[in-house]
Amino acid sequence: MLSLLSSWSLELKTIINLVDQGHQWKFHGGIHPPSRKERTKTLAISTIEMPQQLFLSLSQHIGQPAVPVVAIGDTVQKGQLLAKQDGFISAAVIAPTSGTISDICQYSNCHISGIETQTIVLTPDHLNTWRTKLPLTLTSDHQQILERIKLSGITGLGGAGFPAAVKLATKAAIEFLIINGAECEPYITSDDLLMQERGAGIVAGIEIMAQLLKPQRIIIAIEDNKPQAITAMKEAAKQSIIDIIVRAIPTLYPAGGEKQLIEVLTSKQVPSGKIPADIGVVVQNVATSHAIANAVLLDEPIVSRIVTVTGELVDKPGNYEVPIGTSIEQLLIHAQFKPQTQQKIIIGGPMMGFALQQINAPVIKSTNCVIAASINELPDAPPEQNCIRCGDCEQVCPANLLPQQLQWFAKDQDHKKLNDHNLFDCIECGACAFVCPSTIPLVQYYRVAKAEIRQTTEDKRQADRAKDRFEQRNIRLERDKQERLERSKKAAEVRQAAMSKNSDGDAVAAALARIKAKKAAAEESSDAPNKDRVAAAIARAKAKKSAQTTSPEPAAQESDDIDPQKARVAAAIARAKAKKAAQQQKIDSSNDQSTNADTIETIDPKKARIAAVIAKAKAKKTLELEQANNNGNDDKSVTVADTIETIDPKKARIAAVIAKAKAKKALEQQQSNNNNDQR
Amino acid sequence: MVEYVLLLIGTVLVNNFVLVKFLGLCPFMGVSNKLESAIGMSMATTFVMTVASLCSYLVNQYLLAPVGLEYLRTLSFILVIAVVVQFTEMVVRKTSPTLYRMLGIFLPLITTNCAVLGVALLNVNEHHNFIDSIVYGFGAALGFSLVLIMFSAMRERIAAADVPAPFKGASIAMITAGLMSLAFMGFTGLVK
Amino acid sequence: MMYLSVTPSPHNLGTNKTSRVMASVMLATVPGVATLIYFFGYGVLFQIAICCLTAILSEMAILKLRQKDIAINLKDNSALLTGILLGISIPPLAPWWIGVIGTCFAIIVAKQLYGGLGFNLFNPAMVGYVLLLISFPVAMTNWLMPLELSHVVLSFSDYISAIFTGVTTTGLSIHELRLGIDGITMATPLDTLKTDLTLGLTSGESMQKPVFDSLGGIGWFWVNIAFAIGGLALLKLKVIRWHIPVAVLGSLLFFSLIGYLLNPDSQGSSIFHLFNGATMFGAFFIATDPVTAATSNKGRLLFGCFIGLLIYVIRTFGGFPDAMAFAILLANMTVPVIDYYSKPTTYGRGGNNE
Amino acid sequence: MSFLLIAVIILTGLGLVFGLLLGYASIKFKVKEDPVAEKIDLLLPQTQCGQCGYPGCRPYAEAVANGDDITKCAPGGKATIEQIADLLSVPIPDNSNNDDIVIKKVAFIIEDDCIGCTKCIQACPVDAILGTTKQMHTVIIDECTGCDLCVEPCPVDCIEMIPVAQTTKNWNWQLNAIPFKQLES
Repeated sequence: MLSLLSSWSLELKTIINLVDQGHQWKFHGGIHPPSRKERTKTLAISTIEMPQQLFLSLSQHIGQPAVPVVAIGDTVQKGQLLAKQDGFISAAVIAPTSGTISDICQYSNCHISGIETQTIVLTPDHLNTWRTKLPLTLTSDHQQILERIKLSGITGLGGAGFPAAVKLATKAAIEFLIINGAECEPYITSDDLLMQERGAGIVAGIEIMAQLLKPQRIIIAIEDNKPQAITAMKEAAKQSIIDIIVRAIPTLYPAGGEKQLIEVLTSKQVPSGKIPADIGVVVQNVATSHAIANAVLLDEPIVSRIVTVTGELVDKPGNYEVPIGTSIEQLLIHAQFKPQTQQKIIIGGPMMGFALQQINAPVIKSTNCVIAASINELPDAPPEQNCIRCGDCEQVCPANLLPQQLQWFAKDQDHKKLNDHNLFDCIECGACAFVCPSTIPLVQYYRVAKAEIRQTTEDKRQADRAKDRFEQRNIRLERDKQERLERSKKAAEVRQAAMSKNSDGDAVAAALARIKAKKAAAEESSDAPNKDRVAAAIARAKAKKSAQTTSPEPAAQESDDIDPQKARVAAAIARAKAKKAAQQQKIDSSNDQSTNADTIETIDPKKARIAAVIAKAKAKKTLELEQANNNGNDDKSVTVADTIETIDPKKARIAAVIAKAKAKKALEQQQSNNNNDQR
Repeated sequence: MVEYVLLLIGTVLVNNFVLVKFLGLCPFMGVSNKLESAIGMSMATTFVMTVASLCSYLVNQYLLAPVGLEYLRTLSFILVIAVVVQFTEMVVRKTSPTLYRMLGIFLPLITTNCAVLGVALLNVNEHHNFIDSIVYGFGAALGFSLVLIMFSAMRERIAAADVPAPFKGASIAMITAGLMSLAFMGFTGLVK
Repeated sequence: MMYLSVTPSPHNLGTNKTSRVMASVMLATVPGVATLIYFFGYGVLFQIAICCLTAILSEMAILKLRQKDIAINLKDNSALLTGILLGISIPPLAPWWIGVIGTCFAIIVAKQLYGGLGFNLFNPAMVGYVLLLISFPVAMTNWLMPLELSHVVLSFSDYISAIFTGVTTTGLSIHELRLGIDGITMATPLDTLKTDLTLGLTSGESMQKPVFDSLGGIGWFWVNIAFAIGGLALLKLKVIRWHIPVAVLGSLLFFSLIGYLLNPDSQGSSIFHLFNGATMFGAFFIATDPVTAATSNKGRLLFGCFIGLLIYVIRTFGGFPDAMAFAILLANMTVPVIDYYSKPTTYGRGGNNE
Repeated sequence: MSFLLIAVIILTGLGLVFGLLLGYASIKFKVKEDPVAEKIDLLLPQTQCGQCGYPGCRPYAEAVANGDDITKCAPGGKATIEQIADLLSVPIPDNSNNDDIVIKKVAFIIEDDCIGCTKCIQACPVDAILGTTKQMHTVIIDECTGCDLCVEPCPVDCIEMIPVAQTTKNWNWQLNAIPFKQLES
């Protein structure tokens, strides 16, 4: 054990030594897609005018949606907390400017699915007043700093949107803190510009993270196609109080992928199913680092982000600092978007980004790039051809998978083989689909297969749970039964003991009397009040008939013929009407316990409900009795249905429910009759 | 020693039981849907064939031949084979229930695998001695296994292919077997 | 009206296309074919033409039967390539129906019955070739002698006549054409060596025959060089990768060297093996067919080594003088198993991490 | 005569020896009860819905192990049939018309109508309904298997089966999303 540990530390030392010597490694595969960054890589960061409304989705990150802490109509200030994080993996939502909350509703989100999510709508007052700021310093308590980062709603700004505080709260011993400025995707230049212009802020963020994580080495990795950024960061790093290595790495997609970047810089591979912290590495994006510096040192939570807007269809491309929640449509208009009949709006890069479905979706924290591409610029893939097993995909796969084998298995839905071939280690970088000569949408096949497998696993988990619960229930029922038996046995014993004391005859007589009483009571309770009630209903109906002009006469009439389906429909209509009326009039009714419906007084809605429910149950019982008696559909159902004509909505509801129950019973009866007939 | 190696190569490649002599086609077609079951089947068949050719040699040489009962050869060989198969089945069932289930009916049907009886009878016909018989039996089984395993891996691949409807399933498998046989003709003349 | 086109990522694609891959391979055969023509006359061109035509017609027929889009499927050029490869393999003066039968079998049985491009398990061209070799051994071994050894000069129309009627315009049969100046039938160098060795001659004695020159067989050395040049061009264009050709040639070199060193009298030298028959053509053009080769780099190396070994074994010990087609078909059979056991280690599953 | 006798003796002897051998082997390699029912049970969706005609999934698994039809599990659909067929090495029956994808539904109690009769609680095989007498009941959605069993006993028809709502969290790629749709904006 000890020797293992020492050999491990030795190995670590050599890795650190190699890193110090400027050594770099390679990851498997990789591609060189056309970079297309030229258009925006020299354009300084600029701002846009504050939009009329900001749409702040509560699901801007991976994990649980945030929970709103404001209500519609509230006035908020810039930087104020709007929604707090819910659980460990979640992130807060902050007001990007001052204004009023005009709505909290379902709204389109900047998400691949195009599904609407809960969104806070903020109408800015254009004053942009900050809430009071309480800046911390580098020497503040760690817990306090972490809390601040959490409350500032900072998520990974590189694209995935993983809450930043979670990574920084790790307990693992960290050897390498890697700051990701690789930005390997084509088109995107937001991090590039951030590094060029705000290197000091990024370094300040790094200092805070270094304070929290105590890493042995800190490396800023930048692809070598961004010479200005490299120079700027080297300059900024020199000013820092701590040692920061700025490393230019070869331009090769997907070098900016977390796992690939770790391999390039440290030769380590993140074991499958683990996180970088498990091998002593933490990776943060440069923009995240900048946001952390703002949050901690200035107490300015994340209110805006830098978005690259580019593509052939915008005349004024650029790197814009945009308030979170700005609609992408507005952003595009600002960049002089020239819509064509057909185009793609890509959020993120062209390799891993997604095509937007609603143009009114807002900018969220992880929106780093908007590409308005004409159909010639990023054409649709030609129809899929047969795989010729050329193996090009395997040569470029950064995860060293066998993409074409996976594709066959995915088409065959062979989940076992997919797992054998480590489908879940695929990072969906799209390199395989990029090089495929048969233009097979490989990544799409993997996504679907992954979804299917996840679904199957989830189903399996639920099935196991259900099985457990079912078995538990059976055990419980069995136990209850045993206990009941036990109890009755005991009671019998007690009785027997008592009987043997008293004279036998008395006991028998007493028992008989008890039974008789019970019977009588039962009859009474089921029969008598019902008759009363029915009579009352008829009376009521008659009384109200004249007064009511808009009564659902036809429905009632229709329930005359024995068609249960129609009766059901009628009942449903009546119920809906009654509900509406109830809402309008708020008639409170009550019912004395003798269940006479005529004695309704306006006392309190709860009582009315109880009454209604009792009536319902009663009605059902009656029906059962009736059916037991005459085994078919009878006039009484008509009588009951007649009560639908009443105005009193409460009563109507009761009636409706009764009708419904009756109809159900009748239907069943009819069906069973039919069945019998057929036999 | 060299002659045994040549005999082995000859039996495995040149006179492959399945692709050249066309023996044992039933399990070849039947148990080649999945690679795992094919591997299991080949192991079971290898065991049965080797032991059966050994036992049948002994039975023939020391029991039937001395008393001139050669005309009972087929009968007693089948008895031997049946016993060995039965024994194998018990062992497989005990050691690997999944394999047992996968092989299904084809495990007891090794009995009627004509390759097994073929090995035993050819041993006699070709006047093999004791070691020859074992090598021959083992070689035949090895050839059978080799082809079966390759074939099953190919069939797994065919399963994902867009084969025209009339050729799906057994027919394309037959065609594949034919093409394999064609390729195996390349070994003709390798060992005289 | 404005539409947003919603497609899954990645949204940009590379420029490599299947049809381009196939076309590059076809173009790369040009030096080899030109050399063949130079040494053996125009017959090759006719065979290629016959095979290509048959390939396209039979592919169209099947696609029509299967109600698939003919234009899209033909555009991938794979049928054409099969035709070219088979046409190159067939003896230049073989009767026309040889090419037709071989190509039909290759396209219909070996390729389309499996579902078309990408699904076939065996290299179609080689299936066609082996079928012909087994069914019509005489016609398929009737290679012409190199032109410089021939005593007749054939015109263009002679080739057409020979291919379609069996005799030249001057009435010479193919058999007569194959007679050398000394009146002895000429065979390919590999064939000659094989026959001589079985007749008890040593390889050194066999090499004295007119069909050989200092480099091996007359013409064949240069044909192989030309195909190798085409193959290197493919490597340069990244249409094929180095693993298979290197493994095929390397293992052939290795085994033939061992064999030659152990027993120089009964075997050809390594150079003889490497630059004779279809070695380079097979190593660069046939074995590298991605559909029927192994997937991973490791698997490809294994696949290539296996082919090299089989070529050597069958050429030296087997009944066929050239073994490329058989070796490739036999190796094709092992591909699914090789793939099964040669998965690369996925990122993060190396096990040498903490 | 002796010729015949020798043949008979030899074959009988042979048979006897082999018989003994097999007898010994059958004792030595004795296999206990086949756990196939257990495996089938693991493949079933465990909705305990009883649509197969057996009270719960386990009894049906045992029935299948004893040769019952494998196509009776409605909630499992085609996938389950295929898995069982695969496990038992039997062909997938052609007449299984379970081609349609089973949409996951959960029970929903219309709270306004609920009378607190507890009938559904008794019907639920997995205890996924909470509530007590004369109190409004509710369904624990995560535990509901969508088995339908609570719908029938409800005296006032206040239980509905509703499909699970789609959110960005449970959203998944569908294969039919591949063909590049165009959306109006």
